Amino acid sequence: MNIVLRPAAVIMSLSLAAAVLSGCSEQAAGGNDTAAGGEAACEPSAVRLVGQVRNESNPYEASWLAGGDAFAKSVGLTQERLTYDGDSTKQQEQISQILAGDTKCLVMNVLPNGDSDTAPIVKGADQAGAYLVTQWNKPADLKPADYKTWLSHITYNGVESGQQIGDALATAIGGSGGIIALQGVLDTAAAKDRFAGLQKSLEKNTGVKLLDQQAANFSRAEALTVTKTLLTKHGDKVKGIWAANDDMALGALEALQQAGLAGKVAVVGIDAVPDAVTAVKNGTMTATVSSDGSWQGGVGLAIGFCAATGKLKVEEIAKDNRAFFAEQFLITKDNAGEFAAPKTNPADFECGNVFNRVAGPLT
Amino acid sequence: MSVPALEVRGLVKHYPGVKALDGVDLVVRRNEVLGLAGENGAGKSTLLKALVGLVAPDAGSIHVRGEPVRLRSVVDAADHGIGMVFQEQSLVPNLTAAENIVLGSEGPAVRRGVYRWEVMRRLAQEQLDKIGSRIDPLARTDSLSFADRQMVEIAKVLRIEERTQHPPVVILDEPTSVLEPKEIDTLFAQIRRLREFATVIFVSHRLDEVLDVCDRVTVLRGGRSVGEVATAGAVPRELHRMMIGSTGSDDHYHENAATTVVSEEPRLSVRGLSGATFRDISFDVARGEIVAIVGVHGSGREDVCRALFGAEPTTAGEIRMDGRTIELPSTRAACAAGIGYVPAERKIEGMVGPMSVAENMTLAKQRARLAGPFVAPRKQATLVDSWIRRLSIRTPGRDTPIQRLSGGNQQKVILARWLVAGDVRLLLLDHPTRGLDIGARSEVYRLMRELAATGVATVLLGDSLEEAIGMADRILVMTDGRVATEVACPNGGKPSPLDLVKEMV
Amino acid sequence: MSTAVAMKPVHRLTGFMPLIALVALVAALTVADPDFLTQRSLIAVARTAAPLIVLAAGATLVVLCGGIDLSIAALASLSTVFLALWLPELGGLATPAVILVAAAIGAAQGAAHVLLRIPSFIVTLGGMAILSAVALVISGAGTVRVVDDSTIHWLDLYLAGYVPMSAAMAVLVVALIAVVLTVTPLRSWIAATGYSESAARLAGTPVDLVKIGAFCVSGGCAGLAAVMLVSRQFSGGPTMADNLLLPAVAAIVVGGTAITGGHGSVWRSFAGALVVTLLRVGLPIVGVPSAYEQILYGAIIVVAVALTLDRAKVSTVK
Amino acid sequence: MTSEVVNAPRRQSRRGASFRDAGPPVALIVVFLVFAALSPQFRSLDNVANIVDAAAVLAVVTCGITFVLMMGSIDLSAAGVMGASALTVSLLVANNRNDNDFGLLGIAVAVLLGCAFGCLSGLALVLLKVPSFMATLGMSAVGLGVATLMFAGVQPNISDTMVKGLAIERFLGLSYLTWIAAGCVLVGWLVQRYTRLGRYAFAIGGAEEVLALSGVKVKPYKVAVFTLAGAFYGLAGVMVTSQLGAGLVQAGDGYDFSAITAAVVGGTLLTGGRGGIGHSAVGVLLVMVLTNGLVQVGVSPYWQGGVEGLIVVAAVAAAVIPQRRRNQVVK
Repeated sequence: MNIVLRPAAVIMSLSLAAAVLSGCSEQAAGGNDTAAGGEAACEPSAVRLVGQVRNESNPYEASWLAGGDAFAKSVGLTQERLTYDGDSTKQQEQISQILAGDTKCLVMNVLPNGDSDTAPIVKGADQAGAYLVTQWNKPADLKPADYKTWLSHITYNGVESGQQIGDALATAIGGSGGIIALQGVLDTAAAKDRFAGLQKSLEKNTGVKLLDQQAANFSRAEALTVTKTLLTKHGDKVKGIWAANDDMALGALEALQQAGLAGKVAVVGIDAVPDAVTAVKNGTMTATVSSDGSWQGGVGLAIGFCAATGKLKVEEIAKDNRAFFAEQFLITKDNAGEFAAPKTNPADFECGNVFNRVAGPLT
Repeated sequence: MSVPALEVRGLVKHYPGVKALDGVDLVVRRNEVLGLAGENGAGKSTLLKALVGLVAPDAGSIHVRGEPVRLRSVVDAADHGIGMVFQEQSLVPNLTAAENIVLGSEGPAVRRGVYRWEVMRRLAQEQLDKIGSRIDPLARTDSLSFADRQMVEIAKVLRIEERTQHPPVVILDEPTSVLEPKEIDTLFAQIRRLREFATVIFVSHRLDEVLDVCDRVTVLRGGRSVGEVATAGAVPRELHRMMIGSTGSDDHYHENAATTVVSEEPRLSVRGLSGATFRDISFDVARGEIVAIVGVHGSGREDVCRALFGAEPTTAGEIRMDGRTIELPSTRAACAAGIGYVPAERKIEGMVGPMSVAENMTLAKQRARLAGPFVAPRKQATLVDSWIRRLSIRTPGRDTPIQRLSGGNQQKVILARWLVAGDVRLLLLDHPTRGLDIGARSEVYRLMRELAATGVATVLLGDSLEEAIGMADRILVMTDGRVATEVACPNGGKPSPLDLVKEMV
Repeated sequence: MSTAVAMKPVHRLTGFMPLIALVALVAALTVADPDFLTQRSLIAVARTAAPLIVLAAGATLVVLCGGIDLSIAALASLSTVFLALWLPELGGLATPAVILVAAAIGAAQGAAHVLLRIPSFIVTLGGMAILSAVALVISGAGTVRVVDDSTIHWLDLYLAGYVPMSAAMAVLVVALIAVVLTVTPLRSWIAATGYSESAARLAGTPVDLVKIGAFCVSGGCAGLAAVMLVSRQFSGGPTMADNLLLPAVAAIVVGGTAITGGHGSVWRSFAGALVVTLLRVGLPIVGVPSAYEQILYGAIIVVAVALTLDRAKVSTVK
Repeated sequence: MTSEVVNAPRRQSRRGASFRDAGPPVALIVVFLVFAALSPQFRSLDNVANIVDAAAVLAVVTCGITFVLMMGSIDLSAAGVMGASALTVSLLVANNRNDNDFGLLGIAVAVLLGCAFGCLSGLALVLLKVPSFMATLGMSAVGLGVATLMFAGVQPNISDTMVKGLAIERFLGLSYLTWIAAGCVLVGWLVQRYTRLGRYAFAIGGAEEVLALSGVKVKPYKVAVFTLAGAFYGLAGVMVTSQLGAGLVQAGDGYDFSAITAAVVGGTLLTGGRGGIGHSAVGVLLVMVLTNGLVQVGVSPYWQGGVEGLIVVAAVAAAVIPQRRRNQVVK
């Protein structure tokens, strides 16, 4: 250790001295400081497309990346796929690494892991002048309109979807009876909004009683165990199960099947993953709400691509389009067939159409 | 004359920088008990390891019943009928005695990987019967007494009989070092019984034992065999002379260096000390006095010793040092009070093997190497080097990991640990000479006398009764957790071991 | 004796193994994507690695003592929440307050381990669950935004335009720990405790205090890592650092510190943390697909440990 | 995680040993009674069956991990191996992704895949000398990667009635999976008691160097133990797939640490050489009773993890305190 120590001490004191001499700066020197900001349009072939989601091992995010690939292919590029295993720090690390490279014509379509992860991503992209579209998670006071290259934030109205399926569930159980709720990861906006939606629905449907609510962390396996436990706890009083996403709803379905209650308890979820849509179609599930992963994966890149190539002027994007709720549909047995095979429609990604699915500004 | 059971010719083994074996010759005849004597470093361990295939010799040959063999592993050696009872017991503590006995050569007790407990119990029982032991084969090994475990170990080695048609060669490496006198007697009876059907190589530091149980003794020195003695009529001093290459001093315990204890206020005064395994212990130790505590296994003397070092909780009683009552809630408090402790299990509790001689030596008295709150490398170097010289510790340097030193030198470092700050007032020595050879023992004894002369009080748990008698000014005999009696032990008026044994049981 | 002399070159080489592994990894990533080896890119790696370095450095002390601290990540998460909650009121004092509280929590776990004689694995596993729960409750299970980050913003600056302040702080912390260990008896005490606790205790080493101290430093480092994370994220969250646990342990082991205790150093963990960061960040950036990235990560980390382990010092591998 | 030398200076008294053995069952009974007193639903027969059912997968994983812990090693590969095995079995039995319908053979392949992963961990340990902590952590990442490769973006849902039936069909009020788990515990106990592999695993944790000295080649047994553990994880992956009706990459999420917790709470030492399948089974039940009980008595979801952690620490402390010694080594 002695041998190692001396140089270390030297380096330390040198770096401290350097700090005193030169002071500190906001940003690492070197590299390109040209904040692109839409001034010089990029050649379409020079654009670098990056899509970042949690992982490739769930159907929703896999379809997101597939949508991104489809768009990239349509403009003759490839999408760089990044996954961060639902690990906030890893996401930040990847972003800062990407931003440390060439950022001139960089377009990023990012799913921040949680609300707290959005700010540093935005800040980093803004400094580097990379085009950024974020989805789902964002703190309310952070607004794309305040930034030059943060083009848009796309999300679905969780309160609305939570309420929609809550209402559907209430109808399915005939307006009265006990239900249980499976919550998502407790510290995410999606989980909170959706649950707030359920509470709104409960206010309206006074006959429906929330017997219990437990977190199952958006996970199918956890939902299975939690549901089983809640079923024994509340027994026959459970008429319906409200799940904050389809994975948990599917887990709950398995639990019902194992408890011999399949078909006797109504189940609703959100996200419209293929399995859930099939279940709705078969009637084993009551309802889900669409959120179109492949469209999200494609459109985020498309907005960025259009801005980078100059076809979309950042200043000209309507304020309401800088942060918006995308259209979503309640899927019930009646319309499940239409959603059974989601396809990406290249027309959705034309520069003129990218904001076609805006359902309203973020509230 | 018949072919010897085992013969070693010109065995050579080099370790980096050391020639451990320098052409050893050894002949072991059938059905005899051969003693192997030699100081630490004489090459005994290396020779034994070569005989059981743990060390590959660089040159020379090993002949079993006249046939030259190459032993590549313990199993190989066992196939040739050679087995060893290791110095540190080699039993798996959490298996049953039966499993340990058949371990590695389960034979019919395990068929296609599946245990047949009844067969195993029977096999083990057969082995135990050979040596007349009445241990339950299905008892967990760690629930057995040390002596019983030794029996299990011998039973295990005797399993090699089943591998060859010839009488086995059983090597016993320091089997007596931790046994109580009664247990040693049992062991010797077993060895004599073994001789009926096996050949035994017996290694011990206690020359009287070697002469007692062996037919013949081969003496090793500097990696060579330097002589052979028929035990009938031989005396320890003769062996000792051959081992060290010159006439040994008669004054093994340095008795003429013993200090006269001046009666004054006692340095250590223990009153009514009680704990889990001992009750109402009271005694005094004066400045410069060496008090030995003797007793059989389970007499509680080890725990008294540890309690005095704060390593064992006490329930009642008072400890005074130089007239002041002290509390010992931790070993650290004991250190601060000027108490030093040399534990019996040197390798586990005494030294920190991978750490350097210097670090081990200064571990307890960090103050001695500090300047202000910081380690002063020069101060440490001077200090450690001076103690290496004063205690003539043989080490390549102060930065050598202590585990590379020989046992005696390790023990000296551990002793030096308490001396470096010069503030030790009471030394607790728990079997300080366990596993050391005569030369190293003698040096430890000399050191104890020197310390006593400077006024250090010593509590000694001796390795043998002779050691306790030889070193102590006073002896406490403990039985069943109590002090049974106190025997004065002045120079010229030493009690005989027999007198003490009578008190111990 | 010549033993020692003969050993030296080999010994030196194993000492530098973590560094060699680091260089090899950078080289491999550069071959895979030549753009990787740019100044900005390396600066970004340094900035990224800072919290992990600090976390790993603290936990290294616990590992050196022969224990393990599984609560560091949860404690860092909790600390981010504390910091975010306290910044508005305490301002500049929030940072030292958080570090102190985190150190106190670490010390409390150490005390539980030492006094109740529960294996550190269990204490800190339980601690991890308890701290996470506390973080969830006090944060209202949500992100706590930091509006005014002026007092921690300095951590996000660059020294002399090149060196990220957080990375400089990380180096400073590692150096500080290393220096303190070397110039005081602490290193002997920690190593002795790790190699052989009973021998250390019977040599009067304050084993209990050393262990509690190690946990305390580990906690403090978790607090500092939390400050770095908040300065980077502009918010605190109850699960923010949770995923750093296994990378931190991996960093320690990849550095060549023996998980059984005694042998190792914070410098090794420093190199280990850089290796792990490069793997976490570098592989996806140079374009390795997600599935293969995990496979490569697993394989490389095993090989890296095989390289850095000093077999002369570690007898049994469990 | 260290091996103490053969002849520990101070032996455990036999009474101390029995104390340690009695602690976890007593804790299980106490915790059960406390919850039973607090919640009438908890003590219903349905709920007890539910607890036992819910324990099935964890029990199988813990069986595997127990053997590794007995050796004094540690195994964190469960999550990855289970993910890979879950995907494998869901793609081999009747499913919505391909036309395979291998039934039992598919299950066998998944279990064998688990074996292969375990074997690799073991080889990394004995050949590369990588500590098991790291070797298995790396293997877990590899397993997840392999699983993600097989996942390829589309969730494989199984339609094989036999596999799905395992979770749904019941015998004596408990699902088939539970009986499979019980079988695994029994097999594990037999292996531990009556086979050389089990006894040697135990002995390796007790005193590895002695085995080597007695001419036992330790390495193959270490690899075999990891392989056996891998087989249990593989089977657990199949069981999760059967429960969920789909192959999930995340099938094994969290099982690694829960299984270690269960084993340790049951009285298996992380240093090896003590404990066993019986202990672990008690530990699994203790953990499941806790998880279930906290939901039944209505502890807030925010606090559940924390309360569980606290009780686990308290349970271990309660088992340890009676045999505390002043100079005891605790790692």
